[in-house]
Amino acid sequence: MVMVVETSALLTSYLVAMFLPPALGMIAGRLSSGRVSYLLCSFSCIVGMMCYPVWNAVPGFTMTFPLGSALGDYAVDVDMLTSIFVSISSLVFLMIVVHMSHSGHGYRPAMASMSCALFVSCMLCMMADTVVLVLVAWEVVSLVTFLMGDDGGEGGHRWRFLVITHVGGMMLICAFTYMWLVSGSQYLHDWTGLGERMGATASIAVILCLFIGFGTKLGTLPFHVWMPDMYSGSPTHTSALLTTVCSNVAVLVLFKTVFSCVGTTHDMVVPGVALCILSAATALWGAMESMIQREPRRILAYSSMENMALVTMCLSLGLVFSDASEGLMALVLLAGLLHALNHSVFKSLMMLVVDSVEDVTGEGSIDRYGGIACSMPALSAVALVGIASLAAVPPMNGFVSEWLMLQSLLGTDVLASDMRVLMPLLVAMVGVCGMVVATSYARLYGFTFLGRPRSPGASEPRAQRRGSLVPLVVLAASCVCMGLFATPLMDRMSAGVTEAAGIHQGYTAALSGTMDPLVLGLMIAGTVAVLVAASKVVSYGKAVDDTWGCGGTLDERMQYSSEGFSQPIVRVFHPFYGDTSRREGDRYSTGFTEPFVKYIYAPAGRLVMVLSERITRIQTGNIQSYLSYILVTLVVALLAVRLL
Amino acid sequence: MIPTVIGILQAVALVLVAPLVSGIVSKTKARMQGRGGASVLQPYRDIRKLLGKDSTVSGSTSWLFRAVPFVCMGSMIVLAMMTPFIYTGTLAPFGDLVAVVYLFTLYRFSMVLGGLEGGSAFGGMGSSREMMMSVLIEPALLLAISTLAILSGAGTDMGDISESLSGMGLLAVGPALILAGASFTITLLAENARIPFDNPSTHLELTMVHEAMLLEYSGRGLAMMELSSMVRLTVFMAMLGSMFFPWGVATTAEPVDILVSVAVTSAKMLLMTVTLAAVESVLCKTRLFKTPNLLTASFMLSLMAMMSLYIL
Amino acid sequence: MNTALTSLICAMAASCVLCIALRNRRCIGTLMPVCSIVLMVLALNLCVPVLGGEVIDDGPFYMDPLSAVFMVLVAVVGCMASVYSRAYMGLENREGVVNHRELGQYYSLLIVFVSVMMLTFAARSMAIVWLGVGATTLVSTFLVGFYSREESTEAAWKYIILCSVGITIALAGYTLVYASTVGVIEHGALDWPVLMAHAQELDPTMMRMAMVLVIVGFGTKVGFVPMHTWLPDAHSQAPSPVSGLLSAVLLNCAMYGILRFHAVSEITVPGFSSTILMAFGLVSLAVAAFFIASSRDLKRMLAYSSIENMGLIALGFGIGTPVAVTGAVLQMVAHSVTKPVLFFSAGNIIQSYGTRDMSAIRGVGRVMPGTSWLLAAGTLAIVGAPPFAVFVGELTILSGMLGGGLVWLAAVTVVLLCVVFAGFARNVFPMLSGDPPSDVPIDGSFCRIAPIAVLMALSLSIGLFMPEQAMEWIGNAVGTFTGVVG
Amino acid sequence: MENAIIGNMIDLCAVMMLLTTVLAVAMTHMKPLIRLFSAQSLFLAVLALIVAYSSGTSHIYIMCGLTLVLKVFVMPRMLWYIMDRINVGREVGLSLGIPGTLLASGLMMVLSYYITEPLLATMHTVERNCLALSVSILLIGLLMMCTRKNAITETIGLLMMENGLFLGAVALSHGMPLIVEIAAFFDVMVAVIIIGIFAHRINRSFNSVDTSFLRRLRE
Repeated sequence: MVMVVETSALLTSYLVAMFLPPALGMIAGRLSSGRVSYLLCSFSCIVGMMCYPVWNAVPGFTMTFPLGSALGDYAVDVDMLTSIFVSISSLVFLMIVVHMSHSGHGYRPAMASMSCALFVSCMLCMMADTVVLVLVAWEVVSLVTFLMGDDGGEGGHRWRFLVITHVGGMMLICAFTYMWLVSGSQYLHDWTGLGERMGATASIAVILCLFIGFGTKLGTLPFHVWMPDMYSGSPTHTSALLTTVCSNVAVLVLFKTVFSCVGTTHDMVVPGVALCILSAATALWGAMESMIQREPRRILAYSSMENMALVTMCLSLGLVFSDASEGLMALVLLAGLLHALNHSVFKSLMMLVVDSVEDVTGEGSIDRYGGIACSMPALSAVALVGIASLAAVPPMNGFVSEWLMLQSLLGTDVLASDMRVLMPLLVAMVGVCGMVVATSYARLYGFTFLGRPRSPGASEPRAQRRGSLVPLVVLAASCVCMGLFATPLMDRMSAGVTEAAGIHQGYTAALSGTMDPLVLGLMIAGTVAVLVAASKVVSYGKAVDDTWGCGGTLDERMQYSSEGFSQPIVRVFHPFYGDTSRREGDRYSTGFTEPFVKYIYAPAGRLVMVLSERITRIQTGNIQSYLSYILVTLVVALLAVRLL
Repeated sequence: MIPTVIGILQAVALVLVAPLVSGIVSKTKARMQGRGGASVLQPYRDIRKLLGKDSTVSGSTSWLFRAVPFVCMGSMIVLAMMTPFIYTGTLAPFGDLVAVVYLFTLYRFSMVLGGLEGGSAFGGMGSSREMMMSVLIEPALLLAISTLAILSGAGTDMGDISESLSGMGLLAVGPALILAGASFTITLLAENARIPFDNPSTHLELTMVHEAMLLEYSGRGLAMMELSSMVRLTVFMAMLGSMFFPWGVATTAEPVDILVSVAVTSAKMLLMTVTLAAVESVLCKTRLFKTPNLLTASFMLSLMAMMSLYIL
Repeated sequence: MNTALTSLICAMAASCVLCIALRNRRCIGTLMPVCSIVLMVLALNLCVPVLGGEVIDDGPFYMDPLSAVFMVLVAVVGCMASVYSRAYMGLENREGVVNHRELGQYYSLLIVFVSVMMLTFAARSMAIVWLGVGATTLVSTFLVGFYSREESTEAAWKYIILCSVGITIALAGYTLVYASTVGVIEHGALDWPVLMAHAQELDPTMMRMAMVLVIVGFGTKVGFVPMHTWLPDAHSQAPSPVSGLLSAVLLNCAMYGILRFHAVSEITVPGFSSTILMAFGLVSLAVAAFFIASSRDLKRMLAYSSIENMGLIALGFGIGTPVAVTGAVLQMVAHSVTKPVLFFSAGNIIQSYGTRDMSAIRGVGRVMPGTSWLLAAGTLAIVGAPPFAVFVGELTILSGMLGGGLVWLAAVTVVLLCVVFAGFARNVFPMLSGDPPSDVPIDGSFCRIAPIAVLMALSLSIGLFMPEQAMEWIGNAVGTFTGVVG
Repeated sequence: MENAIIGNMIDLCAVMMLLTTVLAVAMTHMKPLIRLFSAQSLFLAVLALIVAYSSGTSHIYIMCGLTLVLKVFVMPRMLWYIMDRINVGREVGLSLGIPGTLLASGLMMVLSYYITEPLLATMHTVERNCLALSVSILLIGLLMMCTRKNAITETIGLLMMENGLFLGAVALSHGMPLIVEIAAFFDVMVAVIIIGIFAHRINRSFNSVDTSFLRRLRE
């Protein structure tokens, strides 16, 4: 009894420590120009990072809040997987907030209080145990990111984001409401295996709604169009939070609802394959698009789209495998969730790097950077870690999750033969995507940090604020650590996955290869270290000279341009990209318009407007016609009553 | 203990034999062109010479430029440890075929970044073309090796695949293996910047890919870059010889087996080297934008290999 | 007689008389809001026990939880509108748009308007309800046509003609209902409790026709498409406090008239009037969604949004399951609380910018940050984004649809709600950002913001935290409705 | 016998009301239109008197008196007064020609009979006719409002609708409760006054009471 009291007291104080400071921070936005809010938010982030240990220490991490809403209670229920997600997301959040408070943009009170709000809503959404909390928290995440996207401009990108995520939100509302009705309980923990009660058709519909609903936030085709504009139009920290923490929320809740609530009692192969193809197409699209963007944040936006598509691909493969092999299902789900976590770490690192670069140079296009590695070696080093993780180069963390993904794809001989055909295609897709994004990241890094400075801003970068490198270093270290010590992390997550999805086998059952990321990483590092050490032993002369310029002198305009860099791939894949040449006056350049905007969104918008104009004509302004509407309605209604 | 020693020895052997392979290719090519050619040991001499020289670096480069050769060399050495060459018991329980493919990515990635360092048009051009080709090479490579993994049914460990395939005997020879082998051969040429994809012996800006990225390196850096690319060629050959056609490779650490394996592997390597030289002499370098045709063919071959495995 | 009721009615009479008598004094600007606050307090005093389940059946008065919900809304929104009027009209007066005499007229009309609406909900006889609805039209016509501009005269004209026709048609419905009670009910044939008690015995054929007339008639006043045509004109031309009041509570008045008969007719002819309500609801929702998307005039857009919300409410009542009806009541409460936020903040903006054309308004966030935040929050609230009140209503109505097996209806509704969202987002958000014109006066007086903020806070708290008690009240209101229907 | 006579007389009055309505639709000038409205109201009053006499319901007498005073005398005077004040043209302002409107009115009548047919099973002949006539007057009144542009004409249309409604009320159920009737009268009175005020305003603004000028608010 005493134990129970203590447990609940611990939980209460933990949750209070997690949510009260940011709640105060929301209000205290203007105090000391936001510093107070930042501090409070950082404190809670640290508390949030301890979620996993607390979960370990406390059996049954559940709590119902004393306040209820019209639709039911607010309650949280943290399982193992959730606690891991909360911990890592909190870490990422903390780093972004710390960087935000140190960034050159100075303290922005509104941003401070809104990041508090975002923290609260993201964490609540991950931990939520009741329908209303999930939905409210989820939509508040959208709203807050929408507000944080304000960069003082016209804000077209923001409302596009808001509308698209609202469409997704509506789908989620429908799905959750339906499940609520079927289950008769507002508590998500009562929903386990709800699919059995819902029937096959309803389950499939709900799963599709969930995937597409969360997919709007993750950039699933064709709902990705807000991403590049939002990421490039908003303050970088907003984009960073959006692509990391918010995506984590989406992935986790999607996973929990699909695999824990709906479950896979019915045959999910067909919807799984459909979603898988959609995700694969999204991944390819994102990879290809990121190749030809010029703004670093757009590159990262499309890369987020690609990464998140890989995650949703894994989750949908989880559906496909659900019948055939539990081990494989555990493996592929683990791959997806781990990739989401890894992505949040390296993508936040890259976003912060981009912010720092933009900050010190005052430029916003990779064609105007260059040579920053010389002037800021430390920044370039952490950036390299981030880029390497993004490109899934061993021994970084990105590699581990891609390795798991490929492992799961290679173990697919358990499937029925007609589904097996899909797998080579997916392997090929992962390979192509991986290389295209690697090209894209090489381009991003190369043109940002290497070569000669291409603009005055890049040649004389401003000094960075003191301390702003710290979060970058921490994140870079996390990238390396999560890569090296992936096995323990995988084991814990796998326990969480199997627990949540009701799988009886661990991922190791399906793992056909032997690989130890730690040893591999150490081998690489060791070999390189030995080589370096060996070269130090025998010293030799070094001279510094100009780059060979075929006899002339080179200036910065003679470097390869970023457009030129991607040109060969654009030419090879020209049917995909279409005509990219643009002519402005007597200058030619390359440009790209989103075909989804051109062929889907714009016509849909026009259709609505045309319909609106047609309908608007009934408002003629003439009272006689208004009266005749009443007359006609009355007569028609009376006649209908008479006839029916 | 003994297997580990043999594993280390075969990795060392692989690295050491790499210049020789290059030398033999050059010599054979020269003979085919009716020239005497340099000695087969010339690459060793080149590397020794380069290692002893001072290096000159461009003023516009950063620390990364100097780090790249080490990373390239390091990744190739690690790769050498993972490749079954003479003996299937590699040092690679820490890595598998996926890791191999991604190690190639690491190598290429760092080389490309090194190429972008100099700030001249050449480096960028080389990097750009390299990436263009790799977009098609890499998936083909992944698929080809994956086909082997599935064909052998021995998981994704390179040594196990090799061992299992050699144990299967002629049963393993089927459409999947042939198609995957063909694909891998094309990949080998493309990956190692051989004709018809690239000309390793030219410095003409319109034709070169790989060399353009190395243009700014000198001295010790260049030595490591050259050596690592030689190792890469040898690793590919070793993979082709010991994984796609693994018969004769030692599956146990018995001295007899090892000796037999050394002999067989040497013969295989020699055959492949001469064939490579012959191919390079017969074919000519294609236009850059023609290369995707062949690369796509390789990609399709490997895809078909994997498909045939699933369907048949 | 119930003391709370008596005191409320006395207070109403007193404040009306007082305001009319003192209309030319300067103090009217303070007096009227004070009166409305007193009325609100008394109304709450009356309604809280009623919401708790106590039914007042007292001579000509009858109040059950359903009417109490309506009355509370009138009281609260009316009070806020009066307080806001003080700021709004004060500014109009200072700028010379209205003179003192008109100001006095405005306030006295406003208090009469609010009182009449309150009285309507306390009536026992449906005839009084009809009279109340008619009287609100008459009073509010002057408020709609308050600015003697050509457009406001036009709006007022359309308003009174169309609504008079509407209530005449409704009265025809009454005649039929009454005719069907001949021989069934001896006394008090149009009293709602009596009608409910005898609903089983009424003539179904007569009732069907009567319901058509009542729904079309009162529907004109509610703003069902295609009888809604007066609504955007009136809402856009009235002074903003009045627009808020019209949209938030006047439409409810007419809805109340329909609902009472709906409850009766659902017993007499089950499923008949609910079908009509659903049809009108869906059509209103659909058409209004497209109107919103293409609106250029800020207040007209808000007016169309009222039509859309009324459509949704009608859908909820039409579905008729307890969940759906709860949703409809919640939606009505939410709409009444949220819509004035929008109209009032629109009022601030329009006063400052001097235009209602949304494409001409830019940079509100810079010039009037308070209003801008409230408008943004109100916009999100009205389109049903959590955590605001409308979200709760919409979600409950949706779950009513899904629970009632009306999946296609739910799908169509969701699509239309998305169109509404997109329309609002497209129109409102550009106004808030950007560069404001140079000549916009920066005016942030307390009274201009405070009532809006109060309503917004109310909307937020309904959305986020609903005390058990309040939920029980809503449940009681629904119970008086579905208790007999289901 | 007596019942039959009374029934006939009620029928007659109702038909006369319809006739005046149809005639009103056919009018092109204001003066006869207002007279026709008076006549219609007069028939309503007579009908109410007969019903009151035959059924012995006392409050219908009150209604009869109110109709007589308000609708036969006061309202027409008021309309005259308004017309004088605002000095409108004497035309009713057609937006649909007389023949067209008449045809439409005929259609409305047919419709009314058709619509009310299911209700008739339980009724006497007199009531049957009155119900159908009441609905048709209602609809024709509305039709008149739809097709006439003059503000005053619209008002008359509204009043005629109201008359039709009272016809129904009196004939079907021997009147509504007194309070309803008084309320309705009151409402109509005030409505007409307010409409008058606004007609005046319209005239001031547009120098005409032709409502087709009121087309500024549209979208």
